[in-house]
Amino acid sequence: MKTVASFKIQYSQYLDAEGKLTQKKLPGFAENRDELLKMYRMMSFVRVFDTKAIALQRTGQLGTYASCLGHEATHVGIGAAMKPEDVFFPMYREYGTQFWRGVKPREVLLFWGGDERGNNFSGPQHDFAWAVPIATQCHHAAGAAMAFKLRKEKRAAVSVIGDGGTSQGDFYESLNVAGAWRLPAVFVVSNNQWAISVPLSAQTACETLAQKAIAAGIEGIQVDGNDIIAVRDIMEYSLDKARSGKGPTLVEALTYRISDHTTADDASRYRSKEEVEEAKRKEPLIRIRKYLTDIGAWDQKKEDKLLAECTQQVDAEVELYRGSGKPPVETMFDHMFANLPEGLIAQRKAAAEEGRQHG
Amino acid sequence: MKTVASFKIQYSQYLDAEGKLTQKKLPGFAENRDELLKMYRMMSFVRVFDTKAIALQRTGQLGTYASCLGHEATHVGIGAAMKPEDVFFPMYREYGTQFWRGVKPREVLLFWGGDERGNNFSGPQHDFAWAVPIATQCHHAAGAAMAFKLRKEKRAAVSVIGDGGTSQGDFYESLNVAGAWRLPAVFVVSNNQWAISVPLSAQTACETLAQKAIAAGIEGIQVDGNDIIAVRDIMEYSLDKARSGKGPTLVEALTYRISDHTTADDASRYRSKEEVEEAKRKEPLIRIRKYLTDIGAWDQKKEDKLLAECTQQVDAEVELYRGSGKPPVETMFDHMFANLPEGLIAQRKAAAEEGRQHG
Amino acid sequence: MAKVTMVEAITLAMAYELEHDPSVVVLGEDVGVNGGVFRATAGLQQRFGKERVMDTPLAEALIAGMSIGMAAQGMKPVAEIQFSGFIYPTVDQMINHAGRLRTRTRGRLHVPMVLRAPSGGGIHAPEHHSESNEALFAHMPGIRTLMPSSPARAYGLLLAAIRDPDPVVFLEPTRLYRLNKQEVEDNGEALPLDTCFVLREGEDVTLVSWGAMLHETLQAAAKLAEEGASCEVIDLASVSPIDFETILESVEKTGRLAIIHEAPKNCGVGAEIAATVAEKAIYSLKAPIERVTGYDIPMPLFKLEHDYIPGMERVIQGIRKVLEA
Amino acid sequence: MAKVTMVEAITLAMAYELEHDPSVVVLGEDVGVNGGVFRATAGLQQRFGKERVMDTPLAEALIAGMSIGMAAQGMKPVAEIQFSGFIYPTVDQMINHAGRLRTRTRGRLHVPMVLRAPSGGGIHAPEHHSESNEALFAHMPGIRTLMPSSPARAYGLLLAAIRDPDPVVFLEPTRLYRLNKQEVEDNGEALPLDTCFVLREGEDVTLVSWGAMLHETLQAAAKLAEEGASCEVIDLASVSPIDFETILESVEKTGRLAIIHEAPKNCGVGAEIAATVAEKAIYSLKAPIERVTGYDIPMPLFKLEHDYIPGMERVIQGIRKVLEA
Ligand SMILES: Cc1ncc(C[n+]2csc(CCOP(=O)(O)OP(=O)(O)O)c2C)c(N)n1
Ligand SMILES: Cc1ncc(C[n+]2csc(CCOP(=O)(O)OP(=O)(O)O)c2C)c(N)n1
Ligand SMILES: [Mg+2]
Ligand SMILES: [Mg+2]
Repeated sequence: MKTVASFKIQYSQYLDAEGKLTQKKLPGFAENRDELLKMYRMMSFVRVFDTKAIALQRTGQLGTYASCLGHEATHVGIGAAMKPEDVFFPMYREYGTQFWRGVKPREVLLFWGGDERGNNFSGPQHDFAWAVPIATQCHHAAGAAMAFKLRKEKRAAVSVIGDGGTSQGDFYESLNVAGAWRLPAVFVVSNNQWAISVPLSAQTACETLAQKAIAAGIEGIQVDGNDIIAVRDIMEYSLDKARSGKGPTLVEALTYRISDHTTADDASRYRSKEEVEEAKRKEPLIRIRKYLTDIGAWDQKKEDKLLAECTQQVDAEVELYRGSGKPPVETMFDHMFANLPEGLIAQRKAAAEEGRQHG
Repeated sequence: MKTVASFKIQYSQYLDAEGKLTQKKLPGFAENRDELLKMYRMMSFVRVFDTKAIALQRTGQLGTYASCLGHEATHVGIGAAMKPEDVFFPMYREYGTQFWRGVKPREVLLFWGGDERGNNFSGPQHDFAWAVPIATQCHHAAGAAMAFKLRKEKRAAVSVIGDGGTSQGDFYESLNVAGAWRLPAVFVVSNNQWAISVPLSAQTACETLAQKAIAAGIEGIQVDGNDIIAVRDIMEYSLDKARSGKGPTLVEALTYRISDHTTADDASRYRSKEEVEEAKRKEPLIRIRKYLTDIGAWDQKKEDKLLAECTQQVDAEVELYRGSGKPPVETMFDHMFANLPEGLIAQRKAAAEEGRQHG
Repeated sequence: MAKVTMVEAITLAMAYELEHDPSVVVLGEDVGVNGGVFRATAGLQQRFGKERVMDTPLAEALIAGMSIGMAAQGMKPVAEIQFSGFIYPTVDQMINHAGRLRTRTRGRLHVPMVLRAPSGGGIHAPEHHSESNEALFAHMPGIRTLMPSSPARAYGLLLAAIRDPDPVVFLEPTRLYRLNKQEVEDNGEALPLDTCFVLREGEDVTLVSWGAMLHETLQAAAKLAEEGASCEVIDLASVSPIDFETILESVEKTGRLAIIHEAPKNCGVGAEIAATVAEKAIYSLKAPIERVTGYDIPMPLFKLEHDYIPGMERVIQGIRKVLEA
Repeated sequence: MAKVTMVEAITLAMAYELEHDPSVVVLGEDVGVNGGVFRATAGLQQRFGKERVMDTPLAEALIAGMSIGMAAQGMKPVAEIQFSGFIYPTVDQMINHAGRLRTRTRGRLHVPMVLRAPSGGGIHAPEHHSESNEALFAHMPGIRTLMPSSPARAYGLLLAAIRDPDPVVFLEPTRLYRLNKQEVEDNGEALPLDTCFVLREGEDVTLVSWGAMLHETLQAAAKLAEEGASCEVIDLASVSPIDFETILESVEKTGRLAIIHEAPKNCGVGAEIAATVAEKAIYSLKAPIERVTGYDIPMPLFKLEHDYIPGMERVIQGIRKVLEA
């Protein structure tokens, strides 16, 4: 038989788990300490936020919450590479990306606190709302990318799904159209090894998830998702490519979900302590902190100060969240349509009355 | 960046468009003239049937009909490689496979003639009905394959979709689970270059459709779908592999839809005469007939006799179809459930009465 | 003013909006050079280019989902689903996203898309090509569902659907596509949404129908008029939300109601109309409400489709039952 | 005989069938070692092995479609959809294949599958986890849709569903999963299909409800009894087909009907009940039928979910309206 097509998948890493460089030449932004510090600060902030959110949930002040512990490099890396005019299509735990883009922590808390106002972000107004139905947002990203292409805007759409999300047909359909139409889209797979209790090996027979790009005839790249330098670098590459009309990219970010799936989950039911311990050793903050320390840009004093600042900021946001109250009942109806039909006007009235009576 | 995975797609062909062998060593069955003749006879039969069916449609004796002109090697090759206990999951034009498996031509006519009895095949009773909703049957094939695996039966499930079908999420979901669970399934893509008016190049950016297998971590092979020897050979390989627990295969059969999409379509609206003429030169019957003639197994007399026989058989089937009549109205209800609920019993009665009154 | 078929009127409406609103795009399977399998987009790609009229890959969830993505970023996609039985992969996107994006973002994002699809049987089409699935969409909050029943209403309602800032499912009865021609002025004038249309005034019974069944319903009304029964015929047109004001007013006048639709009866849109009228106008009703509908079985293949679709006889029988009760 | 919660009763039923019928398999997301996110399959994989209780890849269309494929080849798959808002990708497979394979092959192939899914709100779950979508399935020909409202009925109905040779959608109200315990004898005795259950006899008004809303309905009936109003409470249980015989008999006795459900009102299952009762029992009705339902908006996030779900007050108010009309 003759070979008619061949493919390879490449892997990018700059910083290993020990904080040592694995490549000589760094991307431009990584030569700039301030840039690295800015990202490290955000990663730290996200972690403080995450810890606090879990605590809120444990004390009954929040509904279910999906922790992002371990994903900070992937999420912040995406955020740092994007421009405000790009559009972000999150799944449900990319707080690092969202905070970078201006979403307020209180909004994340509102969402998980059961309040639609949480989807009315302070970030770029064109950014999408969370997409809990797995992988459905890939289509929205493809659509948005098509809008940019049609309007000849130099913007890109970035969607994130998980390893589990790569089993959904929607994901492939979007990748495929992005390839066929050369859309300015970047599809990120945050491969944290688990989809709730289902390990990657039970999800697919693939060696990499980046190779799923081959099914769409587009480029797929695997990146160490715990390495903020590599993530931002590959995202910048993919975004430039998209914005300059050179087509879509699938980026697989290798990371690990250190926390339970959500606060409603108990991961000890299905995976070993050892595995989690091993993952903790490779988590994203340690290595960048080490590296920054090694190059003399960071020390314990700075770290203490940073954590104190983050805690203060998070606490302030939590206070705002706590004061958010319950929205009036009739707000359930207020945004249903631009022009509310008669029947809903009547239902709104009845609901409002009941709300006033029984509050 | 380091390469972490690499892949290649291979292509198989034995017989070129001129009927010349392109490989020295033939598969076992192809050394046997009777086997080749049996397949050629079926290909010819299918073509006679196809021509007749179109004529029936043109004269108002059939509804819409989907021609298989040009696909005979792919369809008959699949049929010849399968065993009766395997299960076939057709799309809507694989008459060659179905006839090989015992489906009666009159049943195909019934289906396109608007009669459910056409789905109650005389072929293996476990074979699936046609699946008009594109690619939905891939899931059924995966499910059937799982049933065989669980019951430790040495059987395989074979589904066929078109090039257009590879854009549907269902296709990828099935491929993926087949890989993850090592299912005894063979997914055939009959790549006839067009999905109604949409050419392959507008359907996907992929160079091959076989490479879609890489997204599922399974083997993908491209085969000349107009070469009956190559198709049967690769199908036998894939089926053996499946039945012996070595997992699924994606087979892309390269062919061409010489006819309109269906009798309701006018392909001249969207593609050139030249392209079709070129395809006709490469169609599957010419080359195997040439080869059989070259090795002294065929001549014009035999050809004339065969065509006369086929015509007679097809005509006999058409007569049976013509005499099939309209099923009684109440049969709409008879197979809805094993235990018909009250409400449907009442509706059935009303419908039957009306049927009796107004014919 | 030209006489056009319903499918031509639909083409005219899309062309008008493509011409006047640069954010409008048309997408779907075979809508481009082929002009759509029902020819509803015939000539549009030639006239407006490949960027405005796009053949998509063969994936309905994608068509709906991309439309949502485009719409939320300021475009007005008009998406075509090729045949009625292939609309189901869009359900997830329509209910989980199209219908709720505005409310879940408190108005920050919204979805001005139209999902067009053929609907219903009666044209000897293959399996899965003849389904009536308006009830599925009618039950979805946040979505308007329309079904036109004449060239002029198809034109005016499609314009309204495209211009509306919220998602609209627009179901086109294939049986009416070419049934007859009507004068339609291509003046860009939209019809109002959320309203039904009284097609014939009458005193003795109200007939509510929509889509293709209005054909039989109007014929039945004419036939019964010969016998001296005066039927008021209402085209529901807006399957969701339902214009109960008009319907109730009519029933309060006539005291009798028959509802005629092609879709299965169980949990069909007819149930909602009957339930609401029975609730709000029970004291005006002189007879039980009658529903003349398809059976609770899948649309059969075409040899039996006319035994499935309520024909004139079944419709008249149903109306008589109401008149005589 | 053990006292069990509804979710435990569901587990018992699956275990019973896994034990007694080798063709039964359980599949879904996280149903294996994790025992399901609601713990409905807890312990089943440990007990019956990975071949009988399978974690699928994350794809709902696949789960439904594979189940159809397995079922048509002689297995009895019991598939779980993880949360109610993620059932929509199964719609295509359910309506186009599960519900019609038997009739379109004239009985050659059939689909003995069960699609289990949680249903409804009230447990402070995240977005898309609290939908009530029974009406979607109720309108599909060829499919039975069940909703249990107690541990014993969950046990008996799930057994019946698994044993039935045709497809059943089995919607489990999450609000009831752990609400209270009931004695359930694990004796493999199934309840009948296609029937509703009279939970409380009464003379003045018939209350028809299903799923979680029976909780409020029964409470309301008890409360009103204190005031001297005698309510007959019917658990619909079989959402499709509907057991109209029992309902009509009750309404003919009481002359009054209130229907209580959580799903949106428009084209909900309540509409079908109201329409049919109004048609068949109009002369017995002493008052308009009242529907107490969710609003025609998506289930809001949980801060407002109890303003969406009809509470006791709204239910009582609805019943009073019927009683006093
Ligand atoms: C369509 C759909 N099905 C099921 C779920 C329930 N669910 C929520 S998260 C999850 C696992 C997702 O895993 P993965 O894609 O790997 O993302 P991760 O949570 O690990 O980041 C599941 C099954 C869902 N949200 N959407
Ligand atoms: C889900 C679905 N969408 C649309 C259609 C309408 N349709 C029928 S055949 C076809 C094109 C199929 O092309 P391909 O998969 O290449 O198969 P081919 O007919 O060329 O063999 C389309 C769009 C369908 N049958 N099913
Ligand atoms: Mg994951
Ligand atoms: Mg094709």
